[in-house]
Amino acid sequence: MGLDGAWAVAWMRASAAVVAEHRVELITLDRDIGDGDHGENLDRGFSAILPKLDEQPLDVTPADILKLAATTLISTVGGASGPLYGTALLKASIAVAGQEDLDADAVVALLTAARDGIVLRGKAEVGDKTMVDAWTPAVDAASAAAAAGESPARVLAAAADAAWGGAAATEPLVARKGRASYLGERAIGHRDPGAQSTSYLLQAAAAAAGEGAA
Amino acid sequence: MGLDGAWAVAWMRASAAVVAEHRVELITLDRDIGDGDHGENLDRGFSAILPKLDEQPLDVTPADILKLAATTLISTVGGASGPLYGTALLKASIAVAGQEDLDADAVVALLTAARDGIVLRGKAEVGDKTMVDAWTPAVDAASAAAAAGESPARVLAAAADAAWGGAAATEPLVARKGRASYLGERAIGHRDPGAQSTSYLLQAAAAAAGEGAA
Amino acid sequence: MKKLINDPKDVVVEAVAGFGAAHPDLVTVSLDPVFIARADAPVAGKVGIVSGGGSGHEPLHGGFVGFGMLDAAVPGPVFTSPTPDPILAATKAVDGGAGVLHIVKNYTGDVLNFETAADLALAEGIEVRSVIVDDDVAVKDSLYTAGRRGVAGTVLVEKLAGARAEAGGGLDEVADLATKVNERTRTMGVALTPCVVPHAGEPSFTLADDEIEIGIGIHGEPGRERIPLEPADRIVDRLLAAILEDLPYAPGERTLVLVNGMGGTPQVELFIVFRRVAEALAERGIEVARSLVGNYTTSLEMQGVSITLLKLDDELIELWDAPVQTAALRWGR
Amino acid sequence: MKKLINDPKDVVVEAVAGFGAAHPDLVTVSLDPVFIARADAPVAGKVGIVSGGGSGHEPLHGGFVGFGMLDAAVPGPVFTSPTPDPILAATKAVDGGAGVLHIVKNYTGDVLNFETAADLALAEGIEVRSVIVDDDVAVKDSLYTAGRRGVAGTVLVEKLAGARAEAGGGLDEVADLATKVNERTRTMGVALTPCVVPHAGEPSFTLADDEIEIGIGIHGEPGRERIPLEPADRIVDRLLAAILEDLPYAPGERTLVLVNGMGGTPQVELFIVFRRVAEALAERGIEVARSLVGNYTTSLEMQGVSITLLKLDDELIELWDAPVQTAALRWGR
Ligand SMILES: Nc1ncnc2c1ncn2[C@@H]1O[C@H](COP(=O)(O)OP(=O)(O)O)[C@@H](O)[C@H]1O
Ligand SMILES: Nc1ncnc2c1ncn2[C@@H]1O[C@H](COP(=O)(O)OP(=O)(O)O)[C@@H](O)[C@H]1O
Ligand SMILES: [Mg+2]
Ligand SMILES: [Mg+2]
Ligand SMILES: [Mg+2]
Ligand SMILES: [Mg+2]
Repeated sequence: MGLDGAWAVAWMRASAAVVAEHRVELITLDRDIGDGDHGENLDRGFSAILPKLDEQPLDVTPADILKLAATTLISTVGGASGPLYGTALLKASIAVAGQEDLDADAVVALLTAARDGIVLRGKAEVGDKTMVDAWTPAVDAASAAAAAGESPARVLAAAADAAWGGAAATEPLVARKGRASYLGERAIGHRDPGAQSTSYLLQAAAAAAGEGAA
Repeated sequence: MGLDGAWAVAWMRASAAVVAEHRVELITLDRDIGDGDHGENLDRGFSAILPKLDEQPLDVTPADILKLAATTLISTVGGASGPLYGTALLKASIAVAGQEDLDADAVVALLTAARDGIVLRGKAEVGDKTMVDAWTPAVDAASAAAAAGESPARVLAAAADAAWGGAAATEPLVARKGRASYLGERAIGHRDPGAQSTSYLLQAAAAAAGEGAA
Repeated sequence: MKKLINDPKDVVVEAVAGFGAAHPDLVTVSLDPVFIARADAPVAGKVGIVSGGGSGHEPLHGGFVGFGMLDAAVPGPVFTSPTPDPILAATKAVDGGAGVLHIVKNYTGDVLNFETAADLALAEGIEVRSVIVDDDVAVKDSLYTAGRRGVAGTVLVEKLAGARAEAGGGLDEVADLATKVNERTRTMGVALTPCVVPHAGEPSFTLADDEIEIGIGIHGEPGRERIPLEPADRIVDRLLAAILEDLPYAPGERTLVLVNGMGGTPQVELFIVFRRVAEALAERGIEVARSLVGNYTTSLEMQGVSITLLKLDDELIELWDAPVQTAALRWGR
Repeated sequence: MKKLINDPKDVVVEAVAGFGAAHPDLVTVSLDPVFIARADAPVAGKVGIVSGGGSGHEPLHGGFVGFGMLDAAVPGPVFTSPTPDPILAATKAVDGGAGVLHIVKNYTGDVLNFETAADLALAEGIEVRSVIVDDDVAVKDSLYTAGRRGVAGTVLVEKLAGARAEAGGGLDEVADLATKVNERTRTMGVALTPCVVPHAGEPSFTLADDEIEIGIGIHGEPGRERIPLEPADRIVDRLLAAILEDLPYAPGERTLVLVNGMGGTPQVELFIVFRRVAEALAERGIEVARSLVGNYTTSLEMQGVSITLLKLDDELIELWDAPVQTAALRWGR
């Protein structure tokens, strides 16, 4: 059974919930090595998505929801994470355009397109201590899970787990992109807020598909 | 034996010492019901008098020293206390002009002229919670002591004691002059810094004459 | 206490030296005695205008020295009135033969020291008139007290008297105009945080994390009452009520609004305050004909704001719009 | 946290509304989407100049909207870049047919959001060029990093590009001038205290009572290193050394000095700092040809200062002296 428009709606709802729940944590992480607004930015953006979800037709596709979320994030979040997450979801939407049910390969395509969108805009590489450090292991884990014949839900769960590991792995790094790059060595020991929020958003995706608790 | 120029010099030296010693206390009193600079203002003024005392001829009169102190205070203290103490010493100087040795009556005249100078400039009455509340009982006590035939030194000691009582008596008052007047009822419970410094200056005068410890 | 200073005793002299170096086209500074004068002082035939007082209120007064405003400013030590000597020196430096106006904020120290300086100037043949500014409605006025304080309204008196003098007004005319402005000006302030005088090294008072001081002065002296923090709009309404009770306006009357930052207030907050002032005055039918929002009369790093209303007429509007060229206020040239 | 605000979510909209009400002669404001435009925008035939970024840096950018400087400012939430929508709306509002220059401080968020807005504007037929300001020497630059931050030097870029546009310069000419100014501008700052973002309610970082943060940014982000408090002159020497190491001056070269307050710094301290800057530059034979001292690019109530040097030439001096009429910078008219 693939993931349909209802899943996408549930993902966005779960994302709004998980962001609201971890708002202060994300602010605190960002205060340590950035400017302390990451949780506020995402909370503003996902809160703006919520009311729009109620107005969706029953036959909405995942691509429709992803595009709606993308444009809403772009026009409400601001900062670095707004255009990055916005572009990610826009590219993801294009990658699964027209599909009503996403199978495991489609989920991998969605995640890959999202990650590539972030890299296109932000030009960060793995190891630069950004959200890319969560997205890239997530994409790799998702590919492996799909190749192993896992269900779309399990593919997302694998992605979420890998993202969490990727976020944790940002802690010892010096940052080369984003505000944390201004800190030099002083960024060492702190987790990147965007990598952390990425792992929450992927947890939300898996939970919306029935895997794991967001 | 009356009080000569050497006494006046000693008075000013003792004043500088006592003001420096109580600088922080006077600042704190002034912070409570004023702007927190009274100790700093007087310390600046009396410190400026000190080097000038070294240059005085041996036959200097009390009036000379008082005038020197007055003009120095006027040109270095600023604030309310600068012109008030400056005028006080200027008028005191005029009251004992030409005298080489001050007897008890001369001391009373000196103190009375000083107090009148303050009232002339500041227009405060007893009970307004200002330095006048220390000066007026001091003048009264000095008169009584002189009338009772006390020595000039004892006259000063009586004045200093009465000034101390007058300063303490400002605590329950609402202020009608100076910065403390802005506080209304909230000035109650605080001692007036200028009344307190007056009692220190008169203690210095008595100590310079050999009475009491400044 | 953390401050960008060297020796606390050198704060005023070094700041004045820096001010002179930053504005050589506008002012010349004297460091002993300390005063700031217009670069082209004395202006022959023009009434000279001198103001001054304790330092720590910048840009008051030095920032207002220049064409169309002050001829000289005399900064005392931080929060302490200057002594007569520099006031006299400044008065002599700007006397262009038409006499000199002293604009003095109503504090015992300022009044007494300017009084002595005026006497000394007179003795040297310079005609001096003094106008005392006492715009602060926080303090109850009475014949038997020190009276009200001079606070942010001083800026308006200096601007308008300066314009009248620049336009060729005689000494009495300029002094009378200053008196008129003072009579039509009312101010009320609030502090969120205290300030620290450099030589004292300790806050002037302490406020709890949720307390504000209503009716604050500009020297870190405590205010009229201490209340819990409220939303900005409610605080504004309180301050305005005190002002309008003291000097009522009829609907249709015009006012100049000065929203003055105490030094450490972020600019967004000043405009949030101004927004409500404009709204509340509109509700009462009072026309905001002119306005000024910014740090003009400060108390070092204090956070807070004061609101000043000046009741305008055609004459005052014309003088307000007249060109002014100073470090802190400039338009028309 | 004590602030003169109502709902933290309304800070920017209310402040912009207040700013518009205070300066109706200079600007018109849009509240949805939020931007501030010149009252006479669009100016036909003139290159439009738009800048923007997170709020909390006032007067940057709204205070610089007006004749001879910006055509529009786009304030985002406090310390957060605006989204593309208001940037696009402002770009359209000020397009007088000669194209629009975006002046963007070098932060990932600002760059990305302005980039998207520029793409959208292009799609609507408006020619846009963008210049990225990155004057902060505190951050080590490299091809592989986010690069340097744009800080107080932005004011100089805005003033000089604005003068070039007002004088009739074409889009490329104005953009090239902005690039030139940026290349000749270097800034280094220090913080004594942190600031509190309204929606966060907590200080951006904490400093001990005797610590200062060298190389501070303008968003309350931590700086380069933390050192014990020193006398002002020594701090100035540190900041200047970093600047001059990065862009050396030969004796006789001319500079514009901007001593910028971070918001909560008393004005006396800014002039104490300027005094030492002028002295230290004189020691090196560098001529301070122009200067500006005040709060121009702030971080809310942060106490601290930044020093900016712009290497001048005749062209830049002429553009600097050209008339400007904005809320925060005004001369010549
Ligand atoms: N160039 C980039 N590429 C990828 N991610 C980035 C880049 N720059 C910043 N980020 C991510 O954005 C996060 C910060 O987002 P946020 O705090 O919302 O924006 P801002 O930095 O503008 O305040 C960082 O933790 C990092 O993960
Ligand atoms: N009108 C007045 N008459 C007499 N004494 C006064 C008057 N005004 C103020 N004082 C005295 O001056 C003292 C304050 O002096 P000081 O703090 O040095 O000056 P300032 O008030 O200008 O800061 C008060 O405590 C009070 O005793
Ligand atoms: Mg951030
Ligand atoms: Mg005092
Ligand atoms: Mg004082
Ligand atoms: Mg941000």
